[in-house]
Amino acid sequence: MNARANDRTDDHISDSTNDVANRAPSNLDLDAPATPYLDSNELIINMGPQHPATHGVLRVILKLDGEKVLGTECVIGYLHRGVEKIAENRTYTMFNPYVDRMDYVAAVSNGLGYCEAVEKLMNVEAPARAKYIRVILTELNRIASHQLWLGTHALDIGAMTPLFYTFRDREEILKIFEKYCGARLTTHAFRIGGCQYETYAGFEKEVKNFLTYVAPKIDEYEELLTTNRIWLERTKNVGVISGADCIALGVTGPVLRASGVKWDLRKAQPYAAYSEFDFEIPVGTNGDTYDRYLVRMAEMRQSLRIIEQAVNRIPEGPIMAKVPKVIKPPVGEIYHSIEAPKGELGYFIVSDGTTQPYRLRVRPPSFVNLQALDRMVRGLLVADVIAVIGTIDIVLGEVDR
Amino acid sequence: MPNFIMSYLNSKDAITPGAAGSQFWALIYVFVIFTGVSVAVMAMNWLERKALAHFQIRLGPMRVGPHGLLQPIADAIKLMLKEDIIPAEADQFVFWVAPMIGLLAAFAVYTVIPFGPSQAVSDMNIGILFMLGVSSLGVLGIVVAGWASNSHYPLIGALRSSAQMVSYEVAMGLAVVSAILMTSMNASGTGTLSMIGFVRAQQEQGVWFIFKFFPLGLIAFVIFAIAMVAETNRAPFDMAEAESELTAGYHTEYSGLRWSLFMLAEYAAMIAVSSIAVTLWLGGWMRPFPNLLNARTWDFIFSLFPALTFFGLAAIGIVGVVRMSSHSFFRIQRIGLAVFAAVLGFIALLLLVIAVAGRSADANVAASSASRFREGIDYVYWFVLKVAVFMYLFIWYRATWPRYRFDRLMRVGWKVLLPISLGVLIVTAIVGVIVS
Amino acid sequence: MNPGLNPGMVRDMAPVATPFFFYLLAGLAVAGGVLVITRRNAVHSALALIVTLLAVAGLYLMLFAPFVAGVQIIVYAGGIMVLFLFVIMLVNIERSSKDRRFNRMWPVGLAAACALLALFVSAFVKGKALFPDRMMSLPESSNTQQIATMLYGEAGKMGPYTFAFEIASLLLLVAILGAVIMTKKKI
Amino acid sequence: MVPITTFHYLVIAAALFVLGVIGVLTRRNVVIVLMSIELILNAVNLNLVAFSRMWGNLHGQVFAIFVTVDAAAEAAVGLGILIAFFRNRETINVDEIDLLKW
Repeated sequence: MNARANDRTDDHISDSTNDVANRAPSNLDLDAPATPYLDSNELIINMGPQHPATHGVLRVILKLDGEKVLGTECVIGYLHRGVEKIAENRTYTMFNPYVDRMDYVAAVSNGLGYCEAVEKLMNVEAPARAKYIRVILTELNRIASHQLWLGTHALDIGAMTPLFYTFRDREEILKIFEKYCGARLTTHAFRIGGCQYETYAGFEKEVKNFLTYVAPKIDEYEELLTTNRIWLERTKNVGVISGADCIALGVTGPVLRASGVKWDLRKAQPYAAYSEFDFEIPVGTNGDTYDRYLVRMAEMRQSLRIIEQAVNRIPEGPIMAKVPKVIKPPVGEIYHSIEAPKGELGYFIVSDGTTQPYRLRVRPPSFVNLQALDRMVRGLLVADVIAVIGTIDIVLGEVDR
Repeated sequence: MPNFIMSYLNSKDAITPGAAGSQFWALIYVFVIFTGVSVAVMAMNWLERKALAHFQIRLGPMRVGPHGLLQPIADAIKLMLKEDIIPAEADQFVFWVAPMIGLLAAFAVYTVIPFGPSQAVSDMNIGILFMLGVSSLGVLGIVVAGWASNSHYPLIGALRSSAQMVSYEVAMGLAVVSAILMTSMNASGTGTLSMIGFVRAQQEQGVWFIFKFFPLGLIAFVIFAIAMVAETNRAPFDMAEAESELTAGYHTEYSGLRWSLFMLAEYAAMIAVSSIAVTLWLGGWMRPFPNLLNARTWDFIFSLFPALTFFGLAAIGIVGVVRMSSHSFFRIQRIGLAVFAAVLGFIALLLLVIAVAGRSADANVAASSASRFREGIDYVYWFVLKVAVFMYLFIWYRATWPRYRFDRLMRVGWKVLLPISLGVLIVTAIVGVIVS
Repeated sequence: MNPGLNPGMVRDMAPVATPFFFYLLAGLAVAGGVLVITRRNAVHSALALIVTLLAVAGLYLMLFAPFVAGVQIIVYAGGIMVLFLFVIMLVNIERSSKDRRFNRMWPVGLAAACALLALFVSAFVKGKALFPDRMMSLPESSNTQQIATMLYGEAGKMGPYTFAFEIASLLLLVAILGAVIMTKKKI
Repeated sequence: MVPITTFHYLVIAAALFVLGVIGVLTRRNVVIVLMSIELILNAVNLNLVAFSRMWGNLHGQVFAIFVTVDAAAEAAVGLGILIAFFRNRETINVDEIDLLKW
């Protein structure tokens, strides 16, 4: 980890790391006696777990002064299913579908990360065609995930219409998934060593059709929001976080990039076939909600570029590497991470040489990014908390695992 | 017929029943307006869901009745049958009375709305003052509802809406004052506060106030149009019930009939403020160009509009019937829609007959009762049409814009709208002095 | 219909200016007033006060003062009472609602108020004969214009109350500043 | 029925006035005390408007408007003081407002 931190060079990393480390874990002091002055306005309210804008079952305890947020505390675990513990009692193959249930809006990415981690542990490499299929599906899934994020984020801020536009277009992606592997959401598309399924007839054509279909649609979303005055007022300078703070808190993904840190695992540590494609990493400057929005919009376009290249250059050949029927990786441990739509998704697997992992740990991007919530919303208003929760793009299935 | 019924009908000049002192007809008008507004709210409910759905590439209600036409009725029945929950910790009496306050305030306004020169319950000397005052009582219902629920989100919603509505009332009132100033730009130099007086002033001056002293009237109108969205707690100013922030704001704890009363009040208030805007700036009941195209032929052509509108609606219904699947599953729906279209067509025919029968044969001949009836329909038609445009705007706003943030909203109210409306008021006064 | 009344003068008020409506509104006003001072809960008091204010506005209408009635509804019911409710919600009333309703000095206060009432009664009893039986009818339809003339003057001349009106606006300005400064947390 | 005269209005006004005075003198909650003051002002207004009708001129009504202005100013400042006080002492009880300085 240290080596990587050096890669993201930034001279004030160390200070802010200390700053975060020195902070008390709970910062609300809920039981502290009320201050004699002004306490009449302090209000502690529960946002969630049943709340229309907490994206599932996140519970945020808000300490408010009027409408100003004095502090927040996230209570998570309502969706805890013990995924990591389950892994210890399943074979490597059996565990593969479980990862789809973590970030269920980006199931393909989760599967990719897991399969690659196990492959790395076994020293197997997937064939080139399989890698290309993986890239295509993962990038499609990135678009789908961003579309879902955009719709719900806009809905949180009060714009109803984008939600339906994005869902209309996300449907096309899900149709491709369904045709490819039979499932729309929890796809289980990849296997350890490659892909289970060959592409169906007309796959390339459909993906290309989708590319030409969705590019103007992304413009359409932007038309609704990018220059909308109210949208600007609601997102600009809201939830600002600096790049150094992001790194200190371990925040990755679009949130990090919107703060001006050019860090994308697809470029920094290319996996699958990403080194073969030409694409850019969109970077923001202010680290506010609006920049995160712009970064994600740009990422969707970049994903389109990647998919286009991949579909055009997809090689022929096998889709499965030679892997034994019973997967028994050698004794050892591995950390492999990929750039999921929400940030760095890492799998740390300890193998004791049996068919089941000794320990499997997931580094979910949503969980880590959620830490930045308190930093982002202090001093803002209740309405901004909603906007910031939306902009971090969390999926509670992944946070709670 | 008893005298108290006929004396009002026989009176020569067009006056409202309130002004004529006819309690009987005033009551009839109240009843008609109450029914009309309730039906309009239901229609608005359906229309909003439909229009919003089509903005959002959905179909909206389609199951209950053809194209969901019976959906509002189904909703009303559902809401009435729902369990009426009063939270244990709530203040029972206040919880009970809050929706009534909102509803009363929203409906009391209709007593002075002039649908025509005599198509109003009463013409108060202080009409606009009364309207602003009574519609500002609506905020009491919201505040009290939020407080009585004894819960955090409703309380925040109530605080937000009280601050919001009181602030926007200021800008709204100043915009209205500049319209009041415009009524005094006549020979005698006396203005009016009466709602009917507003339309008459626009008639006399030969210009809708939105175009008067261009662009002053327009600016005042725009300020009013913004403030009225805030006053009715509609998107993008729906802070008080911001769904994604405060779950449902002040009516989070309400359910069933009580909740539907809030909805009824909200929609009634929307229609009411739109009526104010129409009366003050858009010429009220007057048809377009009443002074420019004042020949009897034009009169007749414009009097055909109501019939044409209904013919258009019937045609849309017929298109719907044709396009509907011929599967037997849809037979009842097809029949229902066909009957609905036929009813619309019948109304259109009726209106056509009235328009033809009531056309003024000669300007010198005293108006027959048929032509008076025709005129009444015209007045109400044009008024309702203008209000309908505003209703559509309300839906359009909701489909297009994200929600404002509360502090920004207050800033816009106090630091943008208020100074502009003050400036417009002063400039209007100066221009008025110079012109007269 | 009241055939005896001159329609030009009181046409607008005829249907409502009846003893029945007077007693109804008067009853509402007094009942609201009683509730204001007896309710434990401040919000209930505020609601009762709103009833009183609206009833008084109705009484103004019966007194041919529609403009004052309109001002009453806008300023009192729509403005001041919302402010009251706002403040009641801001300050925590849970404690005060459990407390005693009346202050330590309430017997003295009540006695003083009763003395005042006795004074009023005696004044009324003695002076009842001074009041004329019939009230005058004011021109209701031009009420607002006449008030405007008194406040702002006419045809370039100052009205009798123009100066007072300006002072009143100054008073409001001072009140705004005072309220803002008073409620500001840090100045 | 007896015709309604100025006297009737004066009786109502007197009743409201006395109710207001009772409220001011006996209640503990400052908010209700302020509301009672509003009652008193309303009683005065009613008197003024009734006299205005009795004499057939509008001076009374103009005065009533001034009183309303006064009431608005009083409510704003009074409630402002109340909030400032509540912040410092956490009470809105007149019995406890007994210090000139704190």
